[in-house]
Amino acid sequence: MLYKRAIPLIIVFVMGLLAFVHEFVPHPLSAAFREEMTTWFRIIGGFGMFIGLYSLLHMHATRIRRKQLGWGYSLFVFLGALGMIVLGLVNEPHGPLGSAPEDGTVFDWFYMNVQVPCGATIFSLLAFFMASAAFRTFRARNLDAALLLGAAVIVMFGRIPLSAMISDVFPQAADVLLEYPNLAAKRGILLGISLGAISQSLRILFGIERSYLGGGSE
Amino acid sequence: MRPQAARRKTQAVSGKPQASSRCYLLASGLQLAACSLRPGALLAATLVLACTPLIAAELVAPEAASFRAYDRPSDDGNAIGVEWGLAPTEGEGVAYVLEVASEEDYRAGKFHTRRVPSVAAFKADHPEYYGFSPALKRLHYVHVEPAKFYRPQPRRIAEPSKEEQQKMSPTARARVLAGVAYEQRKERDRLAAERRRINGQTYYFRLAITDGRQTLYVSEGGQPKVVTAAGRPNLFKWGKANNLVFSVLFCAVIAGFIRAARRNPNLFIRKIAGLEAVDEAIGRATEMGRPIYFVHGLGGMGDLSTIAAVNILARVARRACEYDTRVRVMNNDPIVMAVSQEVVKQAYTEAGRPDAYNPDDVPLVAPDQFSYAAAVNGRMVRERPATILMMGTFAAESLLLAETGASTGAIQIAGTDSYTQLPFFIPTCDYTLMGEELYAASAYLSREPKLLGSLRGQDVGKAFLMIAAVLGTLLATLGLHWISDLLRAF
Amino acid sequence: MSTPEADLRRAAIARRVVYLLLAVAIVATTLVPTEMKVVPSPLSRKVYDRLEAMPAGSPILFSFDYDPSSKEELYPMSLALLRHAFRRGLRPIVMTHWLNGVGLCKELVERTAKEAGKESGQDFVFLAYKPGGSNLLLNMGESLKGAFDKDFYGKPTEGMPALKGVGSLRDIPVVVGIAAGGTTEMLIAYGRDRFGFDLGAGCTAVIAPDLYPFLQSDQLFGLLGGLRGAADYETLIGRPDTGVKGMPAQSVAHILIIALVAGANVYVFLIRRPRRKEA
Amino acid sequence: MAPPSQPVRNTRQRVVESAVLVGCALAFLAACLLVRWPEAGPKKLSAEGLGIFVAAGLTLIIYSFLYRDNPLFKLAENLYVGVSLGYGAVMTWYLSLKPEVVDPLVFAPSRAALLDALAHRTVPILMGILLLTRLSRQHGWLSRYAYTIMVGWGAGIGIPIVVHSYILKQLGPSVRPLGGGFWDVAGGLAILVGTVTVLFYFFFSVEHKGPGRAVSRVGIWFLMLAFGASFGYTVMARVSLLIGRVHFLIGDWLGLRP
Repeated sequence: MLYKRAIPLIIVFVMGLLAFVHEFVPHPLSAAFREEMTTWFRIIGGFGMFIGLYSLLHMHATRIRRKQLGWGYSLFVFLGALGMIVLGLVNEPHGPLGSAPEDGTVFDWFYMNVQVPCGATIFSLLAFFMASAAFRTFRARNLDAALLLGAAVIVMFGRIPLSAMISDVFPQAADVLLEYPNLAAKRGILLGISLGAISQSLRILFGIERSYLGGGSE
Repeated sequence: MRPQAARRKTQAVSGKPQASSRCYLLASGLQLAACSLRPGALLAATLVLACTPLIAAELVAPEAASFRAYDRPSDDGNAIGVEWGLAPTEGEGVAYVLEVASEEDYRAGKFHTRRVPSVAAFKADHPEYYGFSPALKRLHYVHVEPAKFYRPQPRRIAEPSKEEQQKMSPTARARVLAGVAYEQRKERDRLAAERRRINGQTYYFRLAITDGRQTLYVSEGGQPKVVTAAGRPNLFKWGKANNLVFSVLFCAVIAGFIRAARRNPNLFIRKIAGLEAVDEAIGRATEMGRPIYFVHGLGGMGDLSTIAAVNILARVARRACEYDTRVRVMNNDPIVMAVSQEVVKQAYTEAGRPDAYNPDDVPLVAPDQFSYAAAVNGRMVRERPATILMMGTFAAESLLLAETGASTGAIQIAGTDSYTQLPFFIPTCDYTLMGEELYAASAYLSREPKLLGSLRGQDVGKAFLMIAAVLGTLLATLGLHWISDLLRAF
Repeated sequence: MSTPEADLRRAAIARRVVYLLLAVAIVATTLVPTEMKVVPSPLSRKVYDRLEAMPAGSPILFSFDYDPSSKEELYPMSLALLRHAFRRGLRPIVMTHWLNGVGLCKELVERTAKEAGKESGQDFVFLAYKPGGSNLLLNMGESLKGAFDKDFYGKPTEGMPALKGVGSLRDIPVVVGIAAGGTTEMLIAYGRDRFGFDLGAGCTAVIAPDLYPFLQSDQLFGLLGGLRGAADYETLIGRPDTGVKGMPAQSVAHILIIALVAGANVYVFLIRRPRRKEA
Repeated sequence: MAPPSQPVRNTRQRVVESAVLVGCALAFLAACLLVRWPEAGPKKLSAEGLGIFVAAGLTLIIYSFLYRDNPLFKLAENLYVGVSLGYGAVMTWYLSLKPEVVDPLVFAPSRAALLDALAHRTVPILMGILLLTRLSRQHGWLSRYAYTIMVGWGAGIGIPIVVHSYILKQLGPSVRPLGGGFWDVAGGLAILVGTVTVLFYFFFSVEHKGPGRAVSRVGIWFLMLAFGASFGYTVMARVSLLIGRVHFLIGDWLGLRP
């Protein structure tokens, strides 16, 4: 158990303490320590990316192997991913060990004409869902919801150029709403979240919070 | 440490480098607390400044004793601080010329010069190093980085010309360019080390006051006064002292409350309005004899919001089982599903009805975001539950869920820490647990020391922030910048 | 109580009518060539003024942290900012913290550089992407050429004319972060507050209200909010493009949605509810 | 990804729908040819032109979801997920793993450069490999050593940075003197009252009764106005995305825009 649980927790505490203390020390050694550590994390980050990508592909692979619901579509995920990886590594002028694929390669063509339009369009669907929800379910059921919808209308009308043509009062109303009540409430929320973040960091340092460890058996 | 003595110690010509710089700083730090509390001292200082008459033409040098040089505190040792008192004859045309020389140049009598206008460069301009005491307004101050006067010589790195590069094959060219880049990086590191070495040496300073026509040296015993200093790396940034104190105190408060919560689980937490709304909604579902839907968010078991959702689920399941109403729990994460099944089974056994538990009531509906929302919507429309509870972390799909839920006429209660989705839950749901309310509900129900302690500890932090804001504004409006200076972040 | 199937069908029809209404509103306004005068908001003007005040040849770091999902909202303002930087003769250093945004960033830089006749490595440098997020910023704060030893095209950054005099983030006077997520807060805490550069922000309209506390505390010197921010900036640099062209449709869509929300609420509270009380 | 409610489909409806689908496909092809045809006969289809057709086709397929979730939509969505995955993997290789691991070690320009790279990079590369063990069931715990260092550093450096940038710097403007004209004082007071009441709303150690209840009510009003502003801006954001896609379809694909 020692090397599976105790030592990692000690590493977290020591590393956290060093990171905390070095923030207050102006000595060149502390700047060198920070540069070395951040260089490490920059390199480890690349491996971290692969874990994310691998686990996603693994999920789709098991879905295909077990013929679970919608496995046919997972096949397309696989085809899309493997196709892009092969095209990316072919990268004819430079080859896999040259610089990244540039304009005019088939890899770039697929990015510009498949990934970009799909990504942009899927997110634009939300405009339709919002319009229908606005009509069917956004009700000023109590004072709070009424205030919310009122402020929303002021901002929505104030931020379009059309309203400025009618009179300056609308953009100014939107600005006042954003620069006073919105600013005050968002600052209150930000302070609350920050205190929460500090207490979570503290719990991690002292090993009270261990959920991030994960990684197989206890 | 005798702060008063440190200030009056006159600096001998070849005195050892300014050893008392640390205690000087300490002195000004202590003075900050002492004199700014006494408004009287503030008034006295402004009076003295106001009534210094501007003597025409005749140039007078500042007082020799006030001309001093020392290592700048709270820095990496690359700068020397030089300060001197205000001269009676200061004004637009009048400027100071600071002369800097290294060991060899000083013996050869060669000095680098730096012009400082007499209306600028006050010591009070650098609170992160020297604090806020009003005395600093009556001292001129300049940072000097010797490496800017004595630049290290960069070495030329041979680079292949454009034509040579054309002739090489791509891989050869890449290798050569990488070699050149490596050499250049080594040269850059060498120069940086060289600059640190240069900054670390001892330097000699002389000061003169001039108005274009006359130049007058600050002299002591007929000779222009020479002071020496050397930059040294320091171990603590005094400007960040408030950050350190706040961090350590706040962490101590949190740790303290967590330990207290371990000993006494029913630490006080106020009633959470949202939980009453949940109980009423369960009552309504019982009257109408229709099921309750509990919809998990997208978070995994590690997220605070999912832990909160599971704690609330435990209470809902027990209460519903007592009123003999079915609870269906919608999941999108296998681990969260397993935990939820365990929680519901345990709640049913506690309520004395272990047989009522059916694993199909806690299904894994769909893995990813939009298909999860669509699948849950399909079930909601077909089964028309009386009450829908949505707890956890939500993203864009919150709109799809809330819209369909509302259109089936069910009572909806949402609880999420995703602040971007709250604007959509509030107008569609009957009650919404906002941000930290969700964590508070979870701590209120589970009485878990980690959650309870953090919540109460954070409350102490919030209390401090509230008081600091109100008191700070009040004092600042009255002209006392004590709190504003204390909270300054450098 | 009507049968679930009837409710179902009525809801489905109502939903699709609203979808159609929105689609028609936007398509019609896009087809009809209407000009709409855009009065730039004070916050957009502050970003413009800051770039105008920079001397020619000074380096400026652009961090385009978005991916295809927010391209329609953030690409127009990024285009206007880069055009302005090249016109001012600044030395843009372009990077992104979002892996899937590298292609968009590359196309944007190459397009504006070709438009302004600028050469990579000489007048600007495209560093593209490195993982690490806040750690990458801390690394760049100590040594920019250490963090990115090569640019996107594989050329070493050491000795590159575009990076002359730029050892680390401390040597860059102005940074502009275009964010679709939380990168603005990261640029403030791990960048601006430590290395002292002036930070301007552009972001999707979803995040804009959350950044106002940082504007008042001068941690941000200006903000471009959503497509309206892009329209403001295009008007300021006098090159109307997608941002300004989108404003008529934006106005019509907003009015439609306001009508939907207000109309539905008025119908429910003033018309239907009193009748239920009488029955 | 079915839309909110899934109407039950009988055979008659299935026939109508497939007819509509074929009709739409033909209309799409006709539009593509029409757009390219009039320019002095069938011009050779450039890669860029083909790209616009594919992009327009995918955009319309995804919008078909608004009518009903259909296999074409699921196909396009999963193809998108796959292509993004592939793009992410390739770019991670070219922009991170190759320049940080392969180039300095395998293609080191000189012995000194190689030794320098080994000195600075061996430990992080080993830790990166340790990180990969997380994928295996029984060796997963080895990955903890890489995680703990990163999580420890993040938590440790996070505390002073959050205190500095999100607490002290944000408190700065809250402790400024209330000065200037009436509106400046009123504005400053409004922000102070707003911040304090919102903080009090999220305060759980005191019962919200009597004065506490009034303060938290005011806090809720400020929160509602703030969420209203976010609501309005989010509508603006989503509408802009739709406008962008419509500009693409009408402008770049059909070339109708003036």
